[in-house]
Amino acid sequence: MTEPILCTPDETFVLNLGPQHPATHGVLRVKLTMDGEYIVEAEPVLGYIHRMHEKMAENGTFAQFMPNTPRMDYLSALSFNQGYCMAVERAAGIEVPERAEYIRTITVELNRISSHLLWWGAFLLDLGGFTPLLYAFDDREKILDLLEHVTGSRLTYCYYRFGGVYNDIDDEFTTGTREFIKRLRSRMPSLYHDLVTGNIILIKRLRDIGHISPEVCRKYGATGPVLRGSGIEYDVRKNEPYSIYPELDFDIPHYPEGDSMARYMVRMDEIEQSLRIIEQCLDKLPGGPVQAKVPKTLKPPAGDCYAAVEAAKGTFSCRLICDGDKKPYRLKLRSPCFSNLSLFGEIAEGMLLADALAVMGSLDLVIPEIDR
Amino acid sequence: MDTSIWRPILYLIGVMAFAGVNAAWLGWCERKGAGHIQRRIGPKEVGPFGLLQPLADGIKLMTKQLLVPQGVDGILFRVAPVLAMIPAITSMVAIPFSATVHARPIELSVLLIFALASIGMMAILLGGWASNNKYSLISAARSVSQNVAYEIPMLVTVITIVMLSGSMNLEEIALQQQGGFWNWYIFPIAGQSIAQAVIMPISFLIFFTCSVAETNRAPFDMAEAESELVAGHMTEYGSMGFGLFMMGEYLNIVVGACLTAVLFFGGWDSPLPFIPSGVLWFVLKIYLLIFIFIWIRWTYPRTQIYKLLNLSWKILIPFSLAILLLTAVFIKIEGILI
Amino acid sequence: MSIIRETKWALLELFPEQKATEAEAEVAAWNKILADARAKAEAEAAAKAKAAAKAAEKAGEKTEAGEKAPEEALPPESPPAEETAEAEEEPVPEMDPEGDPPVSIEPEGQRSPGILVRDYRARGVHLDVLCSPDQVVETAQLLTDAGFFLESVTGVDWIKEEQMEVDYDFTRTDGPLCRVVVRVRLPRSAPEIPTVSDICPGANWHERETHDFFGIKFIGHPYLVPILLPEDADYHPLLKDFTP
Amino acid sequence: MNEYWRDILYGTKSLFIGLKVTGPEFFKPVITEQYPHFVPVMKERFRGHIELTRNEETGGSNCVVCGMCQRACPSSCITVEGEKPEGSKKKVLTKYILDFTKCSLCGSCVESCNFNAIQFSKEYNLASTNKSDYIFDLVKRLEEKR
Repeated sequence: MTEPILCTPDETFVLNLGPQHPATHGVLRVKLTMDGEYIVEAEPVLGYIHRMHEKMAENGTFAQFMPNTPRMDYLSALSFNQGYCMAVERAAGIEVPERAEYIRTITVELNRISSHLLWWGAFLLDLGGFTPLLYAFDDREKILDLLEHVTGSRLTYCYYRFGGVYNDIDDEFTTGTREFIKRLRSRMPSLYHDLVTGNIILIKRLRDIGHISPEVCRKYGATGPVLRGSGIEYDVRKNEPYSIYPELDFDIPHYPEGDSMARYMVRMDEIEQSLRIIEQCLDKLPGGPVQAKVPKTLKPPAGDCYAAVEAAKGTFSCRLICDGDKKPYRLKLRSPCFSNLSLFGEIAEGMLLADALAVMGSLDLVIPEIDR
Repeated sequence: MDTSIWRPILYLIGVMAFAGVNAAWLGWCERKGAGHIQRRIGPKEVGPFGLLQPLADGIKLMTKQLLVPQGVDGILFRVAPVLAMIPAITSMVAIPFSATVHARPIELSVLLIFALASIGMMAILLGGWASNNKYSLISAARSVSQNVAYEIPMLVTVITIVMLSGSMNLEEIALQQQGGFWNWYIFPIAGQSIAQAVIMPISFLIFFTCSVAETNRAPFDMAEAESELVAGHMTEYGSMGFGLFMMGEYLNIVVGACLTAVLFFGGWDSPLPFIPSGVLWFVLKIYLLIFIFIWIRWTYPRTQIYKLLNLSWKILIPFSLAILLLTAVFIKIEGILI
Repeated sequence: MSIIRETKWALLELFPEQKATEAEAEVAAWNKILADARAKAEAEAAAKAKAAAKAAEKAGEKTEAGEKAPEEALPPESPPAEETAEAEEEPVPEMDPEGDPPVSIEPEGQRSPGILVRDYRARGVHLDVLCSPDQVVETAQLLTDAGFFLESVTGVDWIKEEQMEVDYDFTRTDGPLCRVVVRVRLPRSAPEIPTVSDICPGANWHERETHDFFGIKFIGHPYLVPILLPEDADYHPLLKDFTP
Repeated sequence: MNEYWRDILYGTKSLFIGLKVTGPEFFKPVITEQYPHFVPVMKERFRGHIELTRNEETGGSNCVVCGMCQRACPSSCITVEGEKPEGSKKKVLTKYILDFTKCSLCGSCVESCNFNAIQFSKEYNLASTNKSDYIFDLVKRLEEKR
């Protein structure tokens, strides 16, 4: 392999990648110090879409912050919805009915698949393959239709409520979901794996590129597929079971290689696992109410609590501090990509520009979620 | 040879029209092709099937201001797009469309086309350098190394063909392949030894790969590399400057397809002897090849510059040299045997 | 041994006072448990002695086991958790040496530095550590060495108490779950705290963010410039008295 | 060396497989919705901007001007005003302004309403170059609908 020959600082130049660049998926800016095509130093510059969600939370009631959560990670909005709901439910001691938990799991897993599908398409777009994006969108469209049917919106779902969900699901949704599972399973081998996963160009571009060791992950607090791509079997759904996940049978895909290909494979396998989870939930779906009795104005007792969920990109957690008022005293939102991106500076050193962009794509960044 | 003044003028008009129409409508073909591969329609609003879309695009590009950013090398910046077009059009002169439709029979037409193709690369180099943009500069550097790497295997495979045909005249090469598809150099069952027939498809693959790389098409679009270099050498270009680059790219594809058709698919020869040969066959072949170009572009992800160079230096060049050697041996053996 | 208990005792190194009292309490609890167990065994033995000779034999064994334990529980200096773990194999109802430590009682009023064991179901964390600013680096080091990673850093503005709080959330990726929150209280007028970014590089951005939002200075931080706010921002929006 | 040959063989094969996957797709029917020519029907639960529910009996609105929606709205884009006519116990709605520029379509208002007075519309073709077009007077809209 070619080893980068790093030269003296006065021979380098600074390349501003972004805030508007086709590969940064939004308004991320990476200040690259380059030596020819090699990166000497990479410094992500954030904050271009910072909206101060945490202050907004302090200014409204608990329920009023709800519509903000999907706006952070608009690709797996329901995970964020769930994380916030869980924090408030924990603080206020609300029990969620079983059926609501099942519905939450089904929808959140559908959302995870749609997020991974979009990532897959966008990642291939980073690598210069345009067609897979459209194939992924074809399948994703089915999920969006299903979720629109129950939640009423297509992207920034605000579907969960403290103590349940907004609306019950119906037969049309369950049959539609089953059809979708069948359809995606039939499409996965050819359109996804034959076309892309097995492609020699993709393999050559991803294998042994962007190696992230488990130590680096731990140092920077990386979670989600990035961590699992480094061989650590950590998933909040298994390690810190919430909702009905302990009752479900699913695996945590993890690959020890730690390169971009491992992260790619983790996500592809996760789609399959999510399908399994949805299938089990649909089989087990109990009856009953979907919303617990919750006072209209919520006033959790003073104190703080913590809740973490596995979003599509990693651990999303909320630290909620209440002072007995109807507004949160402080809400800290720990978004996964913020930590996942923070290791980029370290791994990008000495990498080719093209590889660095591939690695950045493999981290699956959603900028509004980083900037919050 | 007909020395009437009308012949050059007619051919000039003919070649220009062919080049112009192709340069404009291949964009439409590409968009339609991409659309259908991706299960969508592609352009459809302007004219029937969106056929007038290139016209609309052209009008739009022409009415825009040709912006020359501050700090660029003014002359080179303006020359580069023109340089992208000229060699491609000029190459058309040497291409035999059929036994009769031929602008100018040139003895060394193969050499001429390759010489012109190298000038085409200069356009990217100049455009990238003159733009005073870091992305463009990287693109320029990439395109040079890429073109150097891929011209070698391409020329070596062409030498194989030249050895088989004994001529560097494209017309002569095409004439040698007349009389049915088994005479074509892609799969020359007749006329050559069987062993030759086995290695020629590999030779074709090498040549085709190289022509994809030479024309800067995906998956080898290192120079443009949208998701890395924004638009590479075209980043700073707007209006017709950009338009000319695009047209140059499509014309290069046409030239590449023409060359492939002549070298490997018997030029204007019909696949079966009882069907009359003619210019239509040639056009059909080049459009089929262009469709493959489009098909490839919308199937694969982009390679990375070092992988690309590895492919050339470690795989294509050794293989093409081996084929060249084998061909020489086969020809010699045949000579001894007969 | 339970990871929570292990971590708790590891962290108690930082709080010698609490460690001493906890150790005492632990020993006392253990002595009580053992005494109970012995009493129970004796009672059983007595009850069973009336019955067949076989039963009497079994009761004798139990008494033996009971007698062995108090000797080991005696020296209070050594970490009681370890010693108690070895001490008894009999199931103990109140305090399980293999299990999680009991939930601490919420202290009244201002909390003094130390470790509280929290009810995970209600709070989402297992251990709640309050330490002084100069202990935070040591704490982070201890936790990192124990296999924890830093999940997030955040601040809280307690304007009524004229204090600022910095929270560090630690968790681990392997084995059983244990979430630790480390809190540090700082005076609101001059919030300064040493950085932990050289121990956990991931803290770098989190600390920058906290500095953005609260104006808390992380001493020794390599690059404390605004990360989410504009680079020329001189305001701290999450302060409770912030007006735009 | 072994890897070298495997790469070449496997690589060539995988490239042809790729072409084999995309090739047939070229001839399959398109799946995209030709939007302006074919207008999709919105789902039953689609959350458009809100509108006032028409009371079948009175033909007016169900709203009692309790102001719950106004309070529930996270972005305070609802302004409700009402007055008490002489001799009536109930308030009557006079003004219901929705500032759609701020609305995030969360549906908190509809949820908070105890009188079934507001519902989601199915409108989604909302585009304008003028900001004031998005200040909806829902009372007027209700009357227009009638």
